[in-house]
Amino acid sequence: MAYPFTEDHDMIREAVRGWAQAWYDGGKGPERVYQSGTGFDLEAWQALSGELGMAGVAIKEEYGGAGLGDLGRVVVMEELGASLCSVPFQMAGGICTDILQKLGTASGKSMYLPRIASGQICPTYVEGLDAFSIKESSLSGVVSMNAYGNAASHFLISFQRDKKVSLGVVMAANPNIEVEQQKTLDPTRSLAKITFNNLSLDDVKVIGTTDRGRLQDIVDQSFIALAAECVGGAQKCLDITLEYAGQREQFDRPIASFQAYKHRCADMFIALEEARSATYAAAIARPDDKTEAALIAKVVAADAYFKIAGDAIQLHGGIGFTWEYPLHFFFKRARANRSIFGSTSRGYNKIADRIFGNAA
Amino acid sequence: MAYPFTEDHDMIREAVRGWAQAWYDGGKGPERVYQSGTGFDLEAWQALSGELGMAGVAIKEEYGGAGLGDLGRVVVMEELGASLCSVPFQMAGGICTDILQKLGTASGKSMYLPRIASGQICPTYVEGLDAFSIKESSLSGVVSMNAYGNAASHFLISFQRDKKVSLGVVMAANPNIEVEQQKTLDPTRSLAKITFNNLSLDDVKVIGTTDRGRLQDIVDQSFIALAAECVGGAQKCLDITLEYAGQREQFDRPIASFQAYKHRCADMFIALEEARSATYAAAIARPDDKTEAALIAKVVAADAYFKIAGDAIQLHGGIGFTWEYPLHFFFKRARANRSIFGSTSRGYNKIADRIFGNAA
Amino acid sequence: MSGLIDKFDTWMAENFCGEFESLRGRATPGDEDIMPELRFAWERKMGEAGWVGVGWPKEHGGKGASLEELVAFNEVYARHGGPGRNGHIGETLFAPTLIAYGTDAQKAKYLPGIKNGTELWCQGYSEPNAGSDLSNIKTKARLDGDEWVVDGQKIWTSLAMDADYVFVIARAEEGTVGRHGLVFLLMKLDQAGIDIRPIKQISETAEFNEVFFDSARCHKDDMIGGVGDGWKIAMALLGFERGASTLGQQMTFTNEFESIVKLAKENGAAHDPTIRQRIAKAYCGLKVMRMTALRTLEAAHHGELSREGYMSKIYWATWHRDLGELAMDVMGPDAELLKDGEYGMLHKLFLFSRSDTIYGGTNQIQRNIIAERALGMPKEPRGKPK
Amino acid sequence: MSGLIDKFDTWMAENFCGEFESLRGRATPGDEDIMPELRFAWERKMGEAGWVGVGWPKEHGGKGASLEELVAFNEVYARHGGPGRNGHIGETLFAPTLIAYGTDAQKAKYLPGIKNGTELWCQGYSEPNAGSDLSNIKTKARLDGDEWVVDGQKIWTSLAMDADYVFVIARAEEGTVGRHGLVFLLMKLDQAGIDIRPIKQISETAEFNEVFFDSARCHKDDMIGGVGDGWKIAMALLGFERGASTLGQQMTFTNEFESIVKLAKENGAAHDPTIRQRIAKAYCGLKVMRMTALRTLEAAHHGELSREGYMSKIYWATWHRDLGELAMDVMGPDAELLKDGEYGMLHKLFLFSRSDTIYGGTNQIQRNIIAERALGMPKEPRGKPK
Repeated sequence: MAYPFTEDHDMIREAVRGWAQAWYDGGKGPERVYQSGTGFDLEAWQALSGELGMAGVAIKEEYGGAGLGDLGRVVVMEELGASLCSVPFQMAGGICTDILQKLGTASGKSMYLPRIASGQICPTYVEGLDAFSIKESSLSGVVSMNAYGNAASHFLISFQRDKKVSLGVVMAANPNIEVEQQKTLDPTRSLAKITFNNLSLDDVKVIGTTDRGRLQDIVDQSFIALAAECVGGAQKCLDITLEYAGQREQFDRPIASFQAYKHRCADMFIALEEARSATYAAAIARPDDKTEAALIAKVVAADAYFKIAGDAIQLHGGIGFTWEYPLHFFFKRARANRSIFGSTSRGYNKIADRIFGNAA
Repeated sequence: MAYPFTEDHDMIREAVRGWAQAWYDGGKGPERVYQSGTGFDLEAWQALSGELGMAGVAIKEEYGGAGLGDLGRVVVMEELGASLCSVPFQMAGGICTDILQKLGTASGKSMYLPRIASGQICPTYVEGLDAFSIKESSLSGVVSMNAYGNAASHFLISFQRDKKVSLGVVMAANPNIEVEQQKTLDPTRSLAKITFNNLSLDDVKVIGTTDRGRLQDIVDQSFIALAAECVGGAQKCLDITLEYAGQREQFDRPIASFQAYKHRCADMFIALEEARSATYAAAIARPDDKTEAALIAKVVAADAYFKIAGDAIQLHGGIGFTWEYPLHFFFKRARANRSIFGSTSRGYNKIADRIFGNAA
Repeated sequence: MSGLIDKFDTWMAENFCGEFESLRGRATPGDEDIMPELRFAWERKMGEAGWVGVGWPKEHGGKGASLEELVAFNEVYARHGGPGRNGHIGETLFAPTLIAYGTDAQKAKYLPGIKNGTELWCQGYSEPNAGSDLSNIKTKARLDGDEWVVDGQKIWTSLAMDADYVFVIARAEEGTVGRHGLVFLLMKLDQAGIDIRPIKQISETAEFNEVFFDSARCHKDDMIGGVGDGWKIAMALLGFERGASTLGQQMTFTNEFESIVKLAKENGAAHDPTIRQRIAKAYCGLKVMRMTALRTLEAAHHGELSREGYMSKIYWATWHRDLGELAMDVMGPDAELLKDGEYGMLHKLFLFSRSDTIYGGTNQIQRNIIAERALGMPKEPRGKPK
Repeated sequence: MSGLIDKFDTWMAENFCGEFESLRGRATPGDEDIMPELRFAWERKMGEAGWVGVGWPKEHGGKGASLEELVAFNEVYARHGGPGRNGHIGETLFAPTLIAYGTDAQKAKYLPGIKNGTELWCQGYSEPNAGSDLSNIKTKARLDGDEWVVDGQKIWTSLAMDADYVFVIARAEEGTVGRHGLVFLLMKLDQAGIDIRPIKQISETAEFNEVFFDSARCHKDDMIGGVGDGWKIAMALLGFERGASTLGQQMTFTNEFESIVKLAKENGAAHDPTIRQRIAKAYCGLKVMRMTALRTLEAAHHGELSREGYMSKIYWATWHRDLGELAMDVMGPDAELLKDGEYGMLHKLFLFSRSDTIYGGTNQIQRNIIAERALGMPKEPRGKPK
């Protein structure tokens, strides 16, 4: 039990780790998802949300969740990251949960949160503030690169209406919604183009209203889960590398004994622990500091994951860049996490804006 | 004789190297300049320009120079860089020579070039296009950070007049010119604030007119000499480090045998040769390509020098950051060369502007 | 521009067209397993017209082109969008080695096929457990009458699937270690004892292969040098790799770079100051590589191995890997989506370039080599750690 | 905020003023040799008011402050612009070691002087030929009756010129090598056998010193632990260095960072996109350091040495060195000119921070330590290279 976690967190970590590593199975899990072409594993999601009951790890107990907050979610995402398990936890148990819990009406919460927690429904979040237009009570627009959009049972949408931001839930199986899976560099997390074609607002259950700034804060705070996925993936890349380095010999010595190799691993460790500190700091940050801490966690962890996954390939030599060896899946996820929800460069710009009070 | 040099270049290299290293004397040369507080060594300049006759290395033979062009100047600057010799060669034999040779009138050339070549006069260049104002035939303005301004016998000035750029020479010993040495981080190359106080234009010998773009090209091309200084200094830092590493033992081995140490030296070597290639490419570039090649040489060589000088300190351990050991002088020069004539960041921006045709 | 280059310019304009159009700018690293038949045809066309081996000495069927002409030749080829050459291992690596170390009979047997673009070569160096340690060769060769019989396995053999021949380093004297007892053999790939299996890479393509030798054979006259000369000849060949063969590569790099600049102008990334700085740095790297190659080649021309030559592999590999990352960042938010068309190549560049810093000696091995050979630093202790 | 912190806040407002004003924000790394007398007075003032050793257990005269309180304490100190403390080696490194390993008599003898701010300590670890290899101690100690007699030389001893005592690692058993046979001695600096010579650094300042021991003496009761325990105790002390003492340091870093941000706003560097990105990264590093320290300290509180603790030295040192470079780039073209006043410190930061990655174990040694202790990788072969 290491700070800042409690015994409750350790228990779920143990449960999810065993399950996720069994799914990973030395890389066979991601390969199976690649072969399926769907970028998503329905059975795995049913197991994680159903049998393990993890979809609601951050949902309050009154709504059927575990009530373990950001730290609980961090635990789950670390383990999912370490296994590359293709499940929409981050969407359903992450951002959708947060929008509902923090911005939803009482009825919205009680209608959807228990069903998310039990795994009955699986929403993804579709941000339409600038993409959607409303004409005569029907909504149209296109959103690209929606993570796990092809796995969603519902869409939680945000749209601009009467100078307010409305939040609503709509079933994915709607004749006016078209979901098209996109071809992605990372084959183990699907992205989808979602087209709303004169969707009747009657089909949308409004679960709250808010303003742009508040919504953006919640979206930014959901980066904590993404950062944790990076930490988990990076840790796994380092573990794989250390194991390989201890076995492989060159010049009559295990390569783990070469100083340059050791120093490179030390640098990976530093980047990893840097990412871990940034992520945990965000998870325990006070509400006023959380958005900034989450922005920091995202850029630091995404940079670290990309560096560590790339280094892991390099330190494996030839086998590192073969398809058969699983490192490339991590590398592709790491690359994807650098650009999803905005590039790290944009992330640093946002942090700079805060430091300078948008001075520049 | 290594490409792109000829035997003539090798001969002057040998002469300057022996002299400059004797001046350097294991670091005693720079320390003496530091102690003097002047940032300039008059005797050394008299020797280099007089006895060795190097001030005119790039001046055409018809004006009493050696006619060895940019490559000749590169040779001299490399050796001056390797010794940190505090002489205004780069000013007199560099940019002033180029402005005169490339933009000067016939009378301007014949009046000043032979005297520069022989070491009789020592001009520095003062760019006043935006700093100077002219009122009733007299010129006023302030220019800061003029390299070796306190060592100059003359100032070659450029100023805006009647929509043209005028080039002129004025004696430093003029009652309307005030030269004030500035306190600098790098103690072995002086900078001066030069104030022109109603300087009568009658005191200015006009040696040519040009336009801004053409003048800027010549100024930019003078970066080649600065880049060569960086190459020479960086080479010396690497040499000092390799010598130290071969002698010093830790954990019962010469530190030069540690792989991490070797790899760091290899990286220094790569940066050094990168700088060398960029510098030599600029020296032999065709006229149309020279400005761009010089901009590249400046940023690549300045970055390399700073990195290598910093690494050299690091690889020396504790002794590296003592005053007694001469590396800090190189480190300070390297830092100065990053910002003199514009930062490397600005340099990359200028290169980008060329690539994108000022698109952004 | 010399007459030779003018002629080549004209020839490219007249001949790189029609069916060959679909190869324009293709078959670059990460894309080398495409359209093999059409590329064989292109090699033959180049060969028939006398454009293979222009840098070889005239007495060996070349045009004795000067260094400047070779540079210009490659620039012209790239400007016309000429595809990656699957004949380049034979032309720029093997042939110069053969000319330097082969017998007259060997030259007569092998140079014409290379020159005509009809016989392609690949390189049998790396082994599964040797990694970057070339002296740790395990593949065995034994003399059986007039023939060498070879058993073992090579790996990371690029373009083996397209090649007719492989040059193999094998251990002829059992019990020798390291650089001793090696032979340099020339073997036909199309024989019962050789099995080629492509390796699927991170990029989903497969230009690298495993090559298995199970009593594979070649005539004893197909050995370059004598028993024990294998190391020396292998190293000489790597010297050629550092030299002239980089010229063509740099042209590929230039085309990739320009494609990224074009994309940045189109999608607005050109307005991002950090992207601009990185593009400027990449451009500086291109210029540095060109000058470093000229310095190395001029020295080689005078029979010297210059120190800066040791840096060329790690420099281009690292530059190219960084270019791949830059390409992704220039693509911006869209980088995750695979594309067809003009910029589809950039994903392959990004992924495949991860192997650049590994094959042909990892960056780590390159740093060892620089430290020990260019800087004269001591070797490390060998053997088990305490 | 706890009552303790409120009290300290009030006390700082009422007492850090008057003659002490000139110390505001001073005596940071690179500036530690200034105004010694005034700083002694400040230490005494802190001590008299009971603000030295607030984190020590109450039974040893401390206030038993919690980790959160210690963090807040340091934040309050920094917010008031409190100067670098020349008592921190005694308070945060030596005292916790003494509390853990010392006898009651030793504690009674030495803790009060530290607590009162009247006795300052320095650290006698590094030696001229040991470099980063602490096990290679050459300084000798031999027992002469009731006294240890010490001969040898220490180097890079910060603040020795201000200190009253030095704790010294010396080799008591001749013929031992490495970690064996070492003793940990407490010695008065003001004696005939000890000579202190300041080392002028790159920054023209001299906070480091050489300390020469020529038959220097201390009583045999002034040894912590027994003969052979020196290594263990020295390492324990380094553990404290990694922990609580970083809290104060981070506050210094925060002040430096904020000074750079202020300058960037004033001189327009805040409009440079690449500068903005670097400032954002530096800010992230500050936050990371804070959380890493909390993780390490929480683990230490439970008696564990957490793996992430191994990264703290290299992380802060590298961050601080980069901050120095950033400071220069924020200054822009003017960076070359030395300044007085508010931003005059930034040059010292730039220069002095080059030593951060060297003293207290170079970055290279830190990477060895991380690889071997945090990652369990094998040690390298020792001994002469072949």
